[in-house]
Amino acid sequence: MRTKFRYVAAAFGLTASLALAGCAAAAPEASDSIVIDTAFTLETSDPGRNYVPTGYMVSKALYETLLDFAGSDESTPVEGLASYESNDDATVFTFTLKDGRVFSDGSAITADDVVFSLNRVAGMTESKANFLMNGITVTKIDDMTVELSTETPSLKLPALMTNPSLAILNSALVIENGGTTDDSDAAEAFLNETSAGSGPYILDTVNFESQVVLTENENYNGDEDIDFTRVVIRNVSEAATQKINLEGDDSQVAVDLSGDQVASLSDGINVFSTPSAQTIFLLINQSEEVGGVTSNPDFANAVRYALDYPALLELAGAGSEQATGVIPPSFLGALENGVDQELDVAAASLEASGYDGESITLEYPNDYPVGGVSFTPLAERIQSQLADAGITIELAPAPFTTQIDSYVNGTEAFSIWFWGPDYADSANFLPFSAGQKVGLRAGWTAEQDTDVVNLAAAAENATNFDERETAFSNFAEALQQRGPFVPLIVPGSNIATASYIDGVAYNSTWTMDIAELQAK
Amino acid sequence: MGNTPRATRRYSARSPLVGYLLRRLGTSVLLLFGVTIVTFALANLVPGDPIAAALGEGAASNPATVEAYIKERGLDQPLPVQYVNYISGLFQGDMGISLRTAQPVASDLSKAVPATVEIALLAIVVSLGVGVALGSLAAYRRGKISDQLVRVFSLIGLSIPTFWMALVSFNFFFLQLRIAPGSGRLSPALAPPPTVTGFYTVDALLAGQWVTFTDALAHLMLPVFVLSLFTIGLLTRFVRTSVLEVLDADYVRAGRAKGLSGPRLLFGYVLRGASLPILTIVGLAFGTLLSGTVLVEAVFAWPGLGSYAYNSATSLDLPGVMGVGLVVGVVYLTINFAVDLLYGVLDPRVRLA
Amino acid sequence: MIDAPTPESADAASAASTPVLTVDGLTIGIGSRNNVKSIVKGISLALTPGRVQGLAGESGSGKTVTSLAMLGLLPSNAVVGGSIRLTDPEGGDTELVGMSHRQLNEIRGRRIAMIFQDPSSSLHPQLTVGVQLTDHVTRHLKLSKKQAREHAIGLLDRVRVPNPAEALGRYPHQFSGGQRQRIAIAIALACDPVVLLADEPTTALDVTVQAGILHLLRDLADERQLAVLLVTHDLGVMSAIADDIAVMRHGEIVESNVRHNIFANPQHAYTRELLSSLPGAEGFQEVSE
Amino acid sequence: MRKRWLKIPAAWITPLGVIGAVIAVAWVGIAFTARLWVPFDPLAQDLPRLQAPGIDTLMGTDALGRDIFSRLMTGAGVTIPLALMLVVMSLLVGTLIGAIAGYFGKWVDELLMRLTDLVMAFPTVILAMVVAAALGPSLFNAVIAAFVVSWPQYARMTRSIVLGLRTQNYVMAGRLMGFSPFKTLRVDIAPNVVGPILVLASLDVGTAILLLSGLSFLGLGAQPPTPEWGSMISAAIQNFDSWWIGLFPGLAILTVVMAFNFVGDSLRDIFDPTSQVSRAGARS
Repeated sequence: MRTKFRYVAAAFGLTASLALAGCAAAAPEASDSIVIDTAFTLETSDPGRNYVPTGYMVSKALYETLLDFAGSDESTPVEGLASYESNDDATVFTFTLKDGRVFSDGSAITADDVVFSLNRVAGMTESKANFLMNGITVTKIDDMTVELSTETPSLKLPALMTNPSLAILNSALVIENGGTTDDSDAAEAFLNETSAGSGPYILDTVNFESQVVLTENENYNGDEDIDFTRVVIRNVSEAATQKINLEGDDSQVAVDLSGDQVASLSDGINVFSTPSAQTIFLLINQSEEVGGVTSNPDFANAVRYALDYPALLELAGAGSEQATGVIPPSFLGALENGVDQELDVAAASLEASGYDGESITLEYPNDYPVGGVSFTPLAERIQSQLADAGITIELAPAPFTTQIDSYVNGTEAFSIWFWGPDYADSANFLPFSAGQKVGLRAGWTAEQDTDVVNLAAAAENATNFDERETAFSNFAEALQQRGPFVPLIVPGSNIATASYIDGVAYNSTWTMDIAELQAK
Repeated sequence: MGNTPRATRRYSARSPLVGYLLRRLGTSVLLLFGVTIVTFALANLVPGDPIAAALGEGAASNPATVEAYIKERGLDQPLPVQYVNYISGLFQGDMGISLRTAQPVASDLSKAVPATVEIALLAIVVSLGVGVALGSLAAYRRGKISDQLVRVFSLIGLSIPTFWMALVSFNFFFLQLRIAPGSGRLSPALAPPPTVTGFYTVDALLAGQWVTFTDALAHLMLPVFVLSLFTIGLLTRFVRTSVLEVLDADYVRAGRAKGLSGPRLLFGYVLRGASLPILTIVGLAFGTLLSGTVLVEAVFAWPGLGSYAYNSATSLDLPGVMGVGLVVGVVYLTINFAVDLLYGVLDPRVRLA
Repeated sequence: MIDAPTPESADAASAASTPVLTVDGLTIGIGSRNNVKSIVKGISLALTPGRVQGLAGESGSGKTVTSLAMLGLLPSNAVVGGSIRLTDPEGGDTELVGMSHRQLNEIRGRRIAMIFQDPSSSLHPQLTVGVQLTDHVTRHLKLSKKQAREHAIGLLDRVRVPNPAEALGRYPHQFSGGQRQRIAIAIALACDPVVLLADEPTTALDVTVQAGILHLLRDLADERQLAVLLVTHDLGVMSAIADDIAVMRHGEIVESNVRHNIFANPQHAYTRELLSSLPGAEGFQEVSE
Repeated sequence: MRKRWLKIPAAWITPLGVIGAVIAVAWVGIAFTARLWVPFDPLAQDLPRLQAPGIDTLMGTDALGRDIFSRLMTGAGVTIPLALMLVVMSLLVGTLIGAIAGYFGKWVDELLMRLTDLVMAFPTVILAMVVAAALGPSLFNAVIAAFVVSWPQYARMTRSIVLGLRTQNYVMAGRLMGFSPFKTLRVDIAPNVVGPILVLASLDVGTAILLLSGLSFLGLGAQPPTPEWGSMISAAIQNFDSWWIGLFPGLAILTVVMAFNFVGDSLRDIFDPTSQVSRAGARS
């Protein structure tokens, strides 16, 4: 019998040493390959069909857009592939392509590529990014100039043109592989294997479940100079695992770390903490049959003044700030400061709302941390704070996929949700208005508050810069007073990198531009 | 997680092996049909609206997109018709498009299944080796201290919550000791080997990529260790009982009377005699392993069947859930079928009735 | 026709040759440290080449335990006293009681062999007859595969198993009960032992087949000068081929004598009682082919 | 008249069985009394967040500043009673189905056994997970999902026992005397089923706890803020460096399940003759 054990023992010894060998292979020196860990939300690498963060990060590296942003400043778009002027009532925008720029296969970028790329997104009604092109008509002026026009004034158009979904594709190559400008387009399969853009990287391999590999685009002649020739973006859904991988030097960039995790990072790791553009808010349904007592405006006020915001902020950790309104801090028209807890106002409003102690269900997605803030602890703290103020709350978490259904159909009486801009412009937050998309989800119809509706219209159709700014801040102020939403937290974006990496600039759409990463 | 091992499999000497296997194949196909009905029913019983989930907020409110989506996926037809489409699709290998990954479920699973089977096979081999060693030791030294120790160890093994063990071991071996590599099937700096079997270790060997092989093996260590802990507990207990029964058999005493002892008696006579019941439990252990993968893969970010099942179930991805149900059913039934086949090979009384 | 030796010649033969295995004051107890239940309370008997020593007694008399003790096959909690001596081919004795398992393995199957009651369970169901005939031979006699195979065919032929060469590749369940016991005997004789212990060899067989096996044992004893210990409760079997008979009751040998005397005039009351239980027991009976 | 203590048969006192029973009873005791003596309110969030175990908080605090020791102890009151209830439910339903299938045979047996095979054709956690996701995540639905995957093992075991007994003479005799089928089942067959079922049930408590906490770990079982072990461990994933958040609930599950496994294992040796220890005596 004893001989039996020698075999078994030897077997274990062997595998242990193998593990060591395996680990030594990834020794921590600054190679020109970089690994980025993020929780994948990746369904396609066809920019025209993409509408999710990881997809934007990949498209940003593979493709270029007409306009761009400098670093993390998202207030004014700068030149990308083209420069632009607009007429005075902001309905016609003329884009002139920079000359000499080429795609990854060496062919020149022309106006035809721009017209094809934009019309393709406009034509593909089943693409989730389709709505970006609503109301915009594209006309070619000459080989290097294209004109975009809208019926109503659209100061947000330049910001739209920075969105990677409207990236400029190599039209010849895409058409050759089944690309069209309507729903019959079949280029997605091709674009899921090879990239047809002009960005600093080209697509090497992609597996939507596990990882995407980008390699340097030799023919790139833009002004980004990249330090990493091979980029691996890996799907690591657990933020905790991302942290371990980063500290174990198994990865070089961790994108979704939470505030708490960043606080306890070991030294020798850089952290780039800035408020993101997401806003986590409470939704209080205004329709009688959906919410019952919640439809009484006083109830919303009671909740608004009962909450202890600093105690909620504590859960979000580094980089996060208290939300001052529906417009996040770095955007046009954001308010200076948010609401403070006033228990007596809360008690009075609760009394006025006719609430008689019945239990209200707080619904929220429990598997979708936003900016590292997971909703479960947040909901539990809200529950206990409202309990202290006399409102009994029962929690009903559900996976994102089931919860989004009742959110979109406006059947949630009381819930936690979040809203992030689709493109970097305050126009993104007008849907919060009464009768608009998000407003309707809270049962807030236009008739209930015509004043707010007018404020929103004023912001939408402003034709000059200052007029637009005051219109947006008035809109935000009105929502803070009588809107069915209680903005809570703007979570921080905490991107952590290995010590030798710099150049991380947060962006609300594509999170960070991989091309700007440098090795110190 | 493991349910109690079934009574030792009774084999009927009268029906020749082929008849026996054909009948088993028949029931397996019937069962598989039942599996598709169960998963289809479950998948459609689901409260949430997967379409809104799949399209996401922005697009979901755009009626044109929703309309196109429903038409294209044929979700507007009555359920029985959808089921028939699904089954007829199956025969051409089309398992529908996953609502979550927007990829054909068949291609998703073709990547996910090998990842899980690679862990399960290695775990079974390790557990069988250790289980047989410990089980035989416990049986040989029945009643003595080593028997009691083995029993306590295997009972503890059976009591460990796999998901917790995965977390603790990942934290301890990876973060503290740094002797285990990070999560995932391969260090990200390495490209996966050219797919032949789908098993990274085997494919790397076939392609002669030594670094990839050692790295893939290193990444297998922790998940296999965690899953083996439980399986060893299961196998050791069963091997001990089977070996005990065989040790009392006349032919083993006859073997001793011939002067045979040690490994020659253990492997030649004892384990050969106990191989049939042990085979049954290995088939069963494979089932509990599949269960375990759901919990372990989430922690190790392992892109296998377990995490695919979890993601499909929680995100109400109907085709995904059905695909998983089908594949799991097929894997499960193939294993049981293989066990029957091996029964014939190992037991001449069944083969040459 | 079993030519049972006539009483006179049997006595003469036994006096002349010296015993090959002597059991002297053997005691066997089973149980843990403090309460040991004694099963065999001091028995002595001797096995001489060419003679069949019968050991008769009801079940529970300790006869099987005695046979097992000779090969050291008792369970771990057995306590063995007294002596069992095996005479070496070059003279001198080896004491088996207390011998280590490693040393006993040199003797088991090599110099002392054993066959058991139920042939359908004492042959390994999943191993071919050929394997079971040769695996211990290659160990003891260091024969090559080919030589062992030849040797096996010879043995099967000797024990009258039909077409032996083909039988090597077949499994026990493909033979009849009688054939299986013949194969077991072939296995026992493979290394040409000097002593054969037979524990109830015919009890599990139907009567028609029993005679054949007994006949075979008798021939082998004479032909190979084999010392056979025949353990059985069935005095009919005993009367067929046993030269000497020892009657055992509650762990003690109450009477031991030549077969003729046991059957002709049993001394001990228990022996008479055993004999009276024989069907048609008018004394000595000749078993004919 | 001498007072008669509960006479536990000597054979039951095995070391493993005793240790198991003591731990199991202790945990069940905690389960039903925890609320009374726990140092802090398991739901109060007023302690400092993410505090390592120290003198004031025995097992540290979690991300919301709640005392983990108090949550752990009250958590026993969530998991253990549910597991026991689940086992009893699956035992009753499973035994009934097994008895009916075994006793009446023919198409009844075929139908019920095919149903059992169908449920057992899935690995337990995967089927339970799909059912729980379909019903919507809640502790109650998780128990139902666990029940769906647990009853077949009882059915299969009872059926095999009943099949074995049905042809026994004394059962035949009973039926000849005009016993109704249910009387036969109750009087003649039930006593033989009790032993093995008891063994299976005590082992199954451990499996039930693992399954329920597993489902909660996946977010399909207990809903926050309920202090349930599985969800406490999954919450630990968010704060990996605070090792104590996940460690202690896991140890709690381990000790409870181990205790019931020890008890079940000892009972198996007592009730299941085939593996009786006293096999050493030589056959004479």
